[in-house]
Amino acid sequence: MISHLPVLQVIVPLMAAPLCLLLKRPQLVWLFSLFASAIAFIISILLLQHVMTSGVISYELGGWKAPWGIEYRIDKLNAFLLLIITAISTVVLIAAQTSLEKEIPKEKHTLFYILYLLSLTGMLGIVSTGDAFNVFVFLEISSLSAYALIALGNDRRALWASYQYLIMGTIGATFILIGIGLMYQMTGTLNMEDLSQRLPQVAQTRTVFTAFVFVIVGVCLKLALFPLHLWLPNAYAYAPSIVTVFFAATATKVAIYLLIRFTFTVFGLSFSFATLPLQGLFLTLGLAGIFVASSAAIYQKNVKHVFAYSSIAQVGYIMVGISTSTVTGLTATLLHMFNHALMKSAIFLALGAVVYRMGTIQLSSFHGLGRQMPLTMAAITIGGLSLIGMPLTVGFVSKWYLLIALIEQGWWPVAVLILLGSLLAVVYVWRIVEVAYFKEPLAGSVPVKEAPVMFLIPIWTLIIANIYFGIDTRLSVQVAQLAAQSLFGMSP
Amino acid sequence: MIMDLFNYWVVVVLMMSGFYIVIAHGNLIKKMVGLTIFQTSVFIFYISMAKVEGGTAPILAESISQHSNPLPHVLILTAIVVGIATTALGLALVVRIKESYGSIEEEDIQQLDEQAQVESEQKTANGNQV
Amino acid sequence: MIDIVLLTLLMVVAFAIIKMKDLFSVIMLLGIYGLLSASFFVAMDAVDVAFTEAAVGAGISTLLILLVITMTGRSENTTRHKPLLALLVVVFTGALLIYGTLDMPYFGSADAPINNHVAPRYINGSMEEIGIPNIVTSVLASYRAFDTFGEVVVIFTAGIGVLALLSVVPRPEDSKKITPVNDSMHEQYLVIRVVTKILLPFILLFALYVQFHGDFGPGGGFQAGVIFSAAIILYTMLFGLNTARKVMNQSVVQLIAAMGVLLYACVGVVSLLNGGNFFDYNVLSNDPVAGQHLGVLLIEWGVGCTVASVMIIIFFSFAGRREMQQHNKYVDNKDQESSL
Amino acid sequence: MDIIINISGALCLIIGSFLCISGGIGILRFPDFYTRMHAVGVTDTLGAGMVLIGLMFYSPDFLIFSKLVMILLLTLLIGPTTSHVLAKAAMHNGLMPELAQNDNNKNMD
Repeated sequence: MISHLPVLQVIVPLMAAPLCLLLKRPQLVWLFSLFASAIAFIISILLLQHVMTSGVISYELGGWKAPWGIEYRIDKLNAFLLLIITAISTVVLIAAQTSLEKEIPKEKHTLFYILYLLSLTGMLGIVSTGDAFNVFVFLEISSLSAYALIALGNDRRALWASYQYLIMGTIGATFILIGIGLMYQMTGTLNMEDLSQRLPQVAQTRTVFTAFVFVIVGVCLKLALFPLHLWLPNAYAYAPSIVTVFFAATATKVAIYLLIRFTFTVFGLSFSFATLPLQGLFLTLGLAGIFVASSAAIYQKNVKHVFAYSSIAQVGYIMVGISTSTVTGLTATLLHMFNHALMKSAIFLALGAVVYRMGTIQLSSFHGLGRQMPLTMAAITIGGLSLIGMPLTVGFVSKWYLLIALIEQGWWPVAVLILLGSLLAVVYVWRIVEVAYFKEPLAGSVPVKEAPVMFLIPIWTLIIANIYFGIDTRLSVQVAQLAAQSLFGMSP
Repeated sequence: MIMDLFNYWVVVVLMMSGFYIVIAHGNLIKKMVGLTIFQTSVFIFYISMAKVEGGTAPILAESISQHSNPLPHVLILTAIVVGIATTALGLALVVRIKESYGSIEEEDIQQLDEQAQVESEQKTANGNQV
Repeated sequence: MIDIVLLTLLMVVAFAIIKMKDLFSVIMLLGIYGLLSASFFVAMDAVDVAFTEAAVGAGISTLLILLVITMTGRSENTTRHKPLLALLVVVFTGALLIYGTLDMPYFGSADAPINNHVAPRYINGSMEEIGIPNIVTSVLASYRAFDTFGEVVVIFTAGIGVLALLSVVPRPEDSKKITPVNDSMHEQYLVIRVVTKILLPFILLFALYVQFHGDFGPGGGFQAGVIFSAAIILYTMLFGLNTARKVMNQSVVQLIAAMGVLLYACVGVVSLLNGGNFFDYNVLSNDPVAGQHLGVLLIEWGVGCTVASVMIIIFFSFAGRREMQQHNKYVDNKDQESSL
Repeated sequence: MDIIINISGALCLIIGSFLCISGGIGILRFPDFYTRMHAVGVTDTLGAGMVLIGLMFYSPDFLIFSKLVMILLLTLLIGPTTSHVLAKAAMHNGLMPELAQNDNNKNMD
């Protein structure tokens, strides 16, 4: 059975989705999807262990050899990503039932869990596969379920946000499809490993150049890189809380994974950074993203908007890490993907708890919340500190590695700018902390109780993970470093 | 050279007319139509590259020796299904948007959102004064 | 020659769509666009794709958009936002693509890379390995079975998504009330109803033919599913949603959609249990080719079931929403009258 | 024998295409909806029918012949029905034939 783990990773949540439709009762469906997600989590742990000890796993679907059939190819990079996605999904699902009670009509709960599982399946499929066209298919599974999930939010702006996301996402996916078609036309293969061997022979052609541009632009649309980020803030702000948590923590990570996979593995490092001025482009856009999005975050009235803009800024940090194109820079990038998933999911889940109690997420409703919901507010504060990059939290670890990478390259000005960007994060986090702890509750507002236990358990699990991985960095740093090294073709 | 690549150039023009409709038109249904044209044109591009001069449909028969390439056909079969799935979901969203905004023009919707934003801010401002 | 004529027509239709303001004509043109591209696919030897495009592009999607404009209105606003910027983006993207075509292998050349790497194995080896004359079906159902599985899941996702967005809680009085088949309208619809009743069995039979004949000629589960659902949709349009719901119970249809996906997945799971890889049909039977046949047959059934039932679900959801809107409008009008 | 089959097949195809073209001209030239319907309905059923019969002459084996027969039957059934439904729908929504309107106007005068 151990050799079939790569496919089981995707198939378990996939098969659970239609089975949910047979179960009918929302309570049962919730338990069942939690169970499926937990199994996927266990599988991903086993996979990571396996990959760390015995190297790349290749799984031939249908028993057909690689360029002819579809191959699942698990190396350190995607094993790491699989772990992040399944872990977050499982933890988030614990709180799902409580949160849904307040936000979605009862008869749609079953459909919600099915879509959630399908979205999880899509992401796992994108990350596991070693076939370029298979990426497109699973990309569409995850995006279609994402559009539907976002539209389930009870504000009408959720519908509009979802529609905009649908248009942008489909344009992005079609661009990727065009890029894959051009690559296929020049090489005759769709398998990533095979592509990486055959592309260098035709690397000088204008067609491959165009293919590269289309794939990169398509992926950047998906990952909300500045200036293609306009769909993201509203989509995150008006989706149901659980959906926001899940997507904020995982969806952009999957897109970044695709970017890394295509630039580093498929097209190859020398091609990617030689033909296009990617280094300068990613660096500029990344820095611009950090500053524009962080400043936008400062002026938001809706707290979900604040952290949605902060997500765009974090994508900026990740892009700066990629732009260094060194092992340390990429390590910082991978670490930040892991860490950002931890802190954003904790914060958004805590915001979900606030919505559960208050029914709104405007900054004005946070007045005096520090005393009414002490545990939830503490979680938001610690998560915020982690975003800023305080020592003893995970945010510090990844920023530290990013700074080291920049200094290695001798890019001092960029390092200074990164630190300035963190100052902006201080500002937007402080606004919320100030309102919650140092302002009296508004007159006439009804006092609320602490969040329910089903919220506090996952929130504090994530917060403890935030602190634990901020102190004991052995595991995450080691995996990220090895994955980065393997992308550069070094064997550890 | 011109005739050899002519087909691809026409396909590029088709793709771009679809793409233009998506980004330039404000009507949500028209946008979906544009998206469909954009995707269909990409399908035409894939199928064009599968054609082999003198080949026939990829169904094995005794008298035939040359076939067109079957792999792009398979990919596009999948992509067509993805296309209709996206269209159906997009249209469902349009119906709901029409119900809750009363319009399917992008400008109207953005205006309504801005109004709602301003009103809610005024309300909170009033609340603070109280 | 014929491909150039078709491409020119496609271009004319595309520009007409940009110009038209009346959404009804736009949708009709979109249907024509789908039909023309299907004809183009036939000219390019892609018969399976042409079949699908004709059923989907010219059929189902046109129908769905038409249904939607009955709810949203058919005229388009004349103002466009930032047409110059859009034009700039489009021209830039197009120029990049044209630049990319310059190094492409020429149209129709047999020595292009795609005809010399992966594909020859399918053309030369599929008869021995799978034993099905239609190469597209072999690749679709066996070599790249996982893509097709993804495709089924995509369509399932769309069905669930539409259901989540549009499903209406049934009003209690609906189930009790026995609605006659719009008798007042009967005379108006008489001819088409009779013709439809004659045609329906043949359409359903044709769907089954396409389902089973997919191994030998163009066709397969997806096309069969669309044709089957087209028959049901035709019936629904003529005899009313409530009558159709009595024929096709919605929760049963949902069940079938889920079962289709599960059937497909179970073929994979069984091959896992029999000691092969996922979707390795060789182990389904003692003889590998017989195993392949069985596997292909089963998964085509899975595809057919899911596609047909999801299409029906989607149509029912839209039509149900429309009915609800009309009912609400009717009730509103009545309230206004009574208040007067 | 071959020559007869070839010639009659070609003849049918030519008649069929002529009818289709005349139908197309009819759409452009006729004054109102109903006369246009007439142009399309009659000539398309007959035109398509003649083309199909012409193709039957050329069909190499029985299978293709029988498929063509089935397509012919289908067009014979569907063509008139759709024309009928379209005209009826137009009537139902109050679209009057142009000639009838002219008559009405005259009567009023």
